[in-house]
Amino acid sequence: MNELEFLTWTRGPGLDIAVGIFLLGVLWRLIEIYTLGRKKDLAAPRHAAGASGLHTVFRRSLPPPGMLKRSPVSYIGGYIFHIGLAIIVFLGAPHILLIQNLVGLSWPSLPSQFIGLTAVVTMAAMVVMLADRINKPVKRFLSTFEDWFTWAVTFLPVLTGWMATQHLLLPYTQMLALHILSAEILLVVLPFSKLFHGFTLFGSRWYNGRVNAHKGVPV
Amino acid sequence: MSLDSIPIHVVPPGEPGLTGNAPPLLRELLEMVRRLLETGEPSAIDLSALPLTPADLDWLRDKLGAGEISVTLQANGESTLNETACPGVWWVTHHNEQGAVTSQFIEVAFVPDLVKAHPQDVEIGSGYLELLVSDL
Amino acid sequence: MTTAQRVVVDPITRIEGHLRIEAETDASGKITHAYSAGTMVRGIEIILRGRDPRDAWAFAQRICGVCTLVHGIASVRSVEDALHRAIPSYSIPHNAELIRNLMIAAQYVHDHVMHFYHLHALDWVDVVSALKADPKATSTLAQSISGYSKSSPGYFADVQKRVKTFVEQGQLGIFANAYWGHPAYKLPPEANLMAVAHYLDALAWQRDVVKLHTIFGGKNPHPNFVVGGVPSAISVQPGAGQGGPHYRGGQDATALNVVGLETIQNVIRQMREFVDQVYVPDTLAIAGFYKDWAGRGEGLGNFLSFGDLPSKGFWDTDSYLIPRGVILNRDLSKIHPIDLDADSEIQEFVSHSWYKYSQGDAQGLHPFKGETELHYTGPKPPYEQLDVDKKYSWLKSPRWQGKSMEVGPLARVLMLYATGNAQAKELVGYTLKTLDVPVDALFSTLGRTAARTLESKILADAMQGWYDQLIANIKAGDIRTFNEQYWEPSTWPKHMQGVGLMEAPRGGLSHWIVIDDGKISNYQAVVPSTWNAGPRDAQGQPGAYEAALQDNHVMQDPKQPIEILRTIHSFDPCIACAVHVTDPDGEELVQVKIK
Amino acid sequence: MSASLEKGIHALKEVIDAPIASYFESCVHCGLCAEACLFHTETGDPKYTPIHKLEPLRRVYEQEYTLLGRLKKMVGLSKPVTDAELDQWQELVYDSCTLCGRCSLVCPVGNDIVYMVRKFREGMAVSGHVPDGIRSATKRTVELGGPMGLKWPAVANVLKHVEENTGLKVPVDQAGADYLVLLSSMEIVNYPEYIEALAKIFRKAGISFTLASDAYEATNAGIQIGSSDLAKVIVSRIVDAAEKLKVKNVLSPECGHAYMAIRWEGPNLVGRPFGFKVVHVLELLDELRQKGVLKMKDKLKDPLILHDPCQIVRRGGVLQAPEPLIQQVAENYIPIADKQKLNWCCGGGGGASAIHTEAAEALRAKAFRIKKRQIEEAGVDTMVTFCANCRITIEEGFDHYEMNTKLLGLTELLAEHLED
Amino acid sequence: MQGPLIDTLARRGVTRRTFLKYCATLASMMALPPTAGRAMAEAMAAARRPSVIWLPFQECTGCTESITRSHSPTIEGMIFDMISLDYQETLMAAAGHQAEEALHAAMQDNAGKYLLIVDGSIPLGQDGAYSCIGGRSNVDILKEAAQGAAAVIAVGSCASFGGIPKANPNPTGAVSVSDLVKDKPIVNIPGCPPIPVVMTGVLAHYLTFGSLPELDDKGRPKSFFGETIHDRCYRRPFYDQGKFAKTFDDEGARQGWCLFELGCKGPVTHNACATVKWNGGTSWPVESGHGCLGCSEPDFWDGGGFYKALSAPADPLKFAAAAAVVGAGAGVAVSVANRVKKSAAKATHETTTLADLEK
Repeated sequence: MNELEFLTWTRGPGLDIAVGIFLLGVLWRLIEIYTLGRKKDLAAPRHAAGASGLHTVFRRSLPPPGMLKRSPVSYIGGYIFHIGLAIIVFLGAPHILLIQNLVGLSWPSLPSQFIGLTAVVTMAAMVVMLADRINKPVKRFLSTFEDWFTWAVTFLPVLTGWMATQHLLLPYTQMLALHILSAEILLVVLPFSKLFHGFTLFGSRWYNGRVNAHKGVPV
Repeated sequence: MSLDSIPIHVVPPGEPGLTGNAPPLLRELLEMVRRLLETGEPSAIDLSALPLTPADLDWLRDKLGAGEISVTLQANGESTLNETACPGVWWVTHHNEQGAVTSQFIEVAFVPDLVKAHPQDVEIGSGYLELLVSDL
Repeated sequence: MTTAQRVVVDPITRIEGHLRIEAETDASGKITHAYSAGTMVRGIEIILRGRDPRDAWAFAQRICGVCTLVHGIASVRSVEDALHRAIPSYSIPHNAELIRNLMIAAQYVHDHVMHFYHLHALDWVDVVSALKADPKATSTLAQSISGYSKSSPGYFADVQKRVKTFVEQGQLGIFANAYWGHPAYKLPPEANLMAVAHYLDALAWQRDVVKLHTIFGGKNPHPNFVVGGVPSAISVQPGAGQGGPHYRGGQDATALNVVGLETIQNVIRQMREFVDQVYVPDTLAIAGFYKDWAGRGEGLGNFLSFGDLPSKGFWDTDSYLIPRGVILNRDLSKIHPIDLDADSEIQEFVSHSWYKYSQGDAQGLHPFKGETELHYTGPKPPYEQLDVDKKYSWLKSPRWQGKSMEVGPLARVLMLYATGNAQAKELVGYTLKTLDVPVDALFSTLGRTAARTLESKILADAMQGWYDQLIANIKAGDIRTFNEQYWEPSTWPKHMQGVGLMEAPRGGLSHWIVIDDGKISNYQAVVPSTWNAGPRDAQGQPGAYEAALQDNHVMQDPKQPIEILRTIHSFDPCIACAVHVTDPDGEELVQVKIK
Repeated sequence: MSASLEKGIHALKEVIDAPIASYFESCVHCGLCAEACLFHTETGDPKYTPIHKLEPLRRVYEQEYTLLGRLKKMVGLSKPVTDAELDQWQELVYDSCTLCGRCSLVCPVGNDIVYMVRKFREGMAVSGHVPDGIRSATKRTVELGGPMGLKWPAVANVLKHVEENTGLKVPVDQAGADYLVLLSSMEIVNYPEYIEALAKIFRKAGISFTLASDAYEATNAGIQIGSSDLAKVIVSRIVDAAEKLKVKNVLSPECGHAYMAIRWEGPNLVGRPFGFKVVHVLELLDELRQKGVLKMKDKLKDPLILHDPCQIVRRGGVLQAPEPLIQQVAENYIPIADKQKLNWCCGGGGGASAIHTEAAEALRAKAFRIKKRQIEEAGVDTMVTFCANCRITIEEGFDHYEMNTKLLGLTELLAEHLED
Repeated sequence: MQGPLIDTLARRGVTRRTFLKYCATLASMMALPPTAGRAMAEAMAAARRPSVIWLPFQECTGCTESITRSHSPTIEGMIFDMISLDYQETLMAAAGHQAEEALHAAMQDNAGKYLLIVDGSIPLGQDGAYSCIGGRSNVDILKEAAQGAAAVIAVGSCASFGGIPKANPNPTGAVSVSDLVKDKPIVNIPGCPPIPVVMTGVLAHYLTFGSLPELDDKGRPKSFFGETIHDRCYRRPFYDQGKFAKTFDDEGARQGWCLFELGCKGPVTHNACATVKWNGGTSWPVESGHGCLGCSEPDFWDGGGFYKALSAPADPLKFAAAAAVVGAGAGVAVSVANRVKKSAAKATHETTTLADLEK
């Protein structure tokens, strides 16, 4: 298989399989998780301003008072890499085009130099996060193989995408193919790993918000 | 119907601007000029091989200025060899028969090689002269 | 003597592709039977299956790199026709049509000139003889036939010197081993020298005039096309009463800007100049020495033209510059209409072709139902001779109402002449008068070559009109070049079929496409050289090459089959040609078969 | 699998629901919950990371309710939960978790960790992996009526003293009263002043109240140990008494877990909404303050800070009442950074204060350093709170660190300074 | 037999200056150091015209046509002054037997020294019967001719990589030159067709230095194929700015915006179109509004569609939709199983007693 065939495979059957497994996984997992149901809370509710599931979904995107100071690396690094990923994935021209091809929606893109810079910053943040995971006793203690693996699976698409556009190490075609492949691996891994938090965190925050809002506590 | 009435107005797309690749060339030229003085060895910079934007080239041309000598060569299209304000530093541009720029150099030499007549060509010329003389 | 000879010519050089001619002669050297075999196949029709119809042109275009544009156009037209049949409102912008016309015509003029000077001329022009010419006399000759600027004695002396140096060096390269000195060469040395000079001139000229394709299509060979129009957006915007259009966009935007338009105007001027001052005069001058060739090489006498160069859209055949129709048995008084969709009209046979039809090889198939399944049954290479009673070619045998047809410049000029095109009538009349030959002379090897020259003139002149219209449209504010509606195959009906017709330089070309679910389910290209060079059909009717060679060809020296080359080249084969006596060892030239 | 482990797993299977599934799937091992847990912040030991305390529950969820987990279990990639493991986790689930819920507040993906710990305790309880202290407290509550084994005669005795000290009548089993007052054993034994304060305030406000001789104990060790069945037995006594006496309101004592038990868990334990309102004493006090009933004759001058008990404030939703009340009575109240829903636990909630092993006490002492720091940073000698359990734990902490800080109960403080 | 090139040139009236200029430009184009121009001029002046044999196989003659469009040097300039083109079917005067004779003579006279140029792929199916010349299969002819060659130049994507005949499903079993010839240096000059100056440039390099230029991992001269179209594209600034033409005739297309979304393969295509341009620097595909087809890359025909943007899926997702349904099904199945399990657990609930708390 030469590199163009490899690229074509990743853009064709590879993508199909990856998106397929991704959709399969997402639907299966979401149904599996959320149909477990829960009991109705029979206690008389107390209403309070700012306390609801939806409030929590949004509010939990900001660090609670005092936490930023306690864990600056987790928060700042986490912000940078999540926002960076979002910028790259949703505002990079080729990605918008992919999304447009898959779902028909499109919007303006950001300059590619900016995306390139964002990728560097994102990768730096991810490396810092990795170092933090190695250095911080709690994180190291909690980390399993899955944590290292998902880090790599998330890091590789950014790295390969950046290297492809910067023409580093391998010819663009090969790098692009590797980039797409790594993104496909990410898609495949996502529903079956902690990366699924991208989906469930909304449910989790909502549940947390609901449970506490019942008692009148905005969380 | 003619196109004479069509005014051409070229708007470059977001002028790439200066890359900062041009200033170091001046230092390189200085080295080359010194070498020319010391050893007599000519040298050249191939401008098309460098990542220079039109703005860079303009900057460079502007800095080097115009000198006293301009040579035009008609061979497979026009070539121009302009001495810059620094004697010994020549801006050489080759065009093809269609007038498109095919290559661009800065040469550092007392006289660029290209300008000098080659003995072999001179020999051919002498033959021609002989022919003219014999016809007198 | 009952000795018959079989002359096998393979490869035929100075053509496009791989062609083999096997001819049987009687004892006098006269060709009694000729067999034309295409010996190369790539299976592009097979490769096209299942692909995006919008991509098809690029594949189809690679059928030929000489008439590099025609398959691309035919292919995009086939898809557009399928869309038009399904959605009658579908059409392409007028500018796109004008640009396509300009590209097609430029291809004709370019191709015909190159064919004449670089592929065909050496059959008539003896390069070695040119060395003996007097440059001064050559100059006089040149000035007597044309006002072409390059006609000084010094100019011809220079060319002669250059060729002489070359010959003296002893490395003749592409001019080595030709039939120089063959008695069939009849031009005086001066005419030979003039032709050689123009051979070189034409090489330089053709390099420049292809720029028209480069501007519209990005490159030549193989310029780019697009279903629904042309890819080259016009980077000129009409001025709002400010004195004409303005250039738009950055860094030259697209090639089709004011500078590009000016280049195109120059190309048209150059083309008309060269055709008027060099090509037409040379053809007439050379033909004057070969009038005997007005009496042989006719072949079928049946001519087919699909017509081309529309002014009101591909689907308005009345607006075509070159009309559509069929001429049977030299009868110019009656033009037969062509029914594209009737199963019985256009068919391809494979009785003598290395293909297999699922319902048996005897019947013909309409291209919409056409099949392409490679089925080689010939001898295992290396071979010396093909079994012409069985299958012997990679070309199919297309037929119209069961009849063999000749396509190409002669068919077109006859069609123009028969339908009363004024310019054609005038040019044909002038030619016949100049050469002092009857109208019948058109049906010959010479007529075919002359027809090519004449239609070059007609098209070069027409180009100026299309160009002026394009400029007028731009000035009037119409700069549309592409119809983006129905661009996405997802918007297409589930099943469609269409035919892209055009007149290629070498004749009527048709691409037949069947589209299911936005993908190609069948693709059949019936190309000019299939009509002309195709083998015998089930009824044993020969193709145009075969018929033409069987018409009054006596070979002076079977080892030097220049007669075969002249007639075959007069068709301008598009199969890469080299007539060549089969000779695996390089010694035995002729195979003699005892009948 | 031992019989008790089986029961434990069975119980977990019953309690695992969609929120728990969602929470486990969302965890990214970021470790931020550790920063919210005083057992971690004060020891630095990563094993006290809240989410880690749920590892066995996670595995049960994964193995029982996810397809991948079932497969993993089948091929041995996911090890079954063992008795030994639960034994090991007992310390993490009881000794080092006060159900304070601060972790649930900081989790960036929104996991309600305390919700899960509470459910996990269901399995721990029935599989017998509970600390002796809580077990015996539960037993006493179920068998004798209160965690300290206090019986009505002893209570009546205390009430007599209260009546003597205040000269006010303390009604018992009086049907139709506005409030059925609940107490916690600790208040009865350690802080009878609280009852006196209540009596004074009720009289001042002109509200009728009563105690019930068969339901005076508000705390519910069943919840702390994690057994809903036992908790139901305990809470049913109150419900029955309230219904029998036809009171409109039931007044929860200051005690946080008591409030949690009767206000929030109660209806869910008995399986139906209550026909009466459950009111925390501070809510009542604040209402009286707003009505102008709660006028002070003077104010406490000492600079002081407030300790917000988790179960009342963060977990109970009584967010707004405490601060205005303390300001009503204290002239130099100093608000601290981590107050209200952000408060730090005293270290004795969730039943932890009932665990009297050496290790647990040492751990509690360590955890208490956060309170100590808060007091020192504020530079005060006085701290006010409103939960009997907190008070005991904090006083233990003061003793341990030999601090001279005064600890006051809010209700008593208000009563003390109440205009006559 | 042959004179030094400079003599020939002089006789033709080419001055030393013209020649120097040509060499300087060529050196610049081939990314050689600026001083190489002079060295090339000196070497070329002394060079002798090498014999060149051009064999056509499964081809369309586009490559030959392309080289006739070469502007510098011109085809006639090459034929007359630089090389001895001893076999070229499309251009040669001789045909048939005489043509073959010329071929054999050139092969014998220049054994071990001639340059073999091949255009077209070589079919291996049906013992090579899919393409025969003079009754001989292409593979036979190639093997014979390659034997005595100094080097082989595979011109065009067909000869270099198999090209269109090799496109799926490769009906004739077409292969590239390098698939068959293993013991000779091979230069691949892909492109459909290749840019003329690339072909002539490689010949000039060979003439000058007597060696082949530096090649990349696909056997292509690095000097021409070292960078992608995208890197040198004049529309690149628009890509970087995120400005894309959405159709062939919208405002963006007229302004010369990037064609990436219209399927341009410039980013994955190594060739010199963007710098050298076509037909005497007139234009090139992207400048004329059509995206790059990627024609100088192996198997570009099967690269997933010419109008599909590189980042867009090459094929419609078929499996994905089915997979989604399967996923939903699996989810529902697990969900049902979970509910059954949980209800069963609840149904068998045994009320906890104090005794249960004991271990």
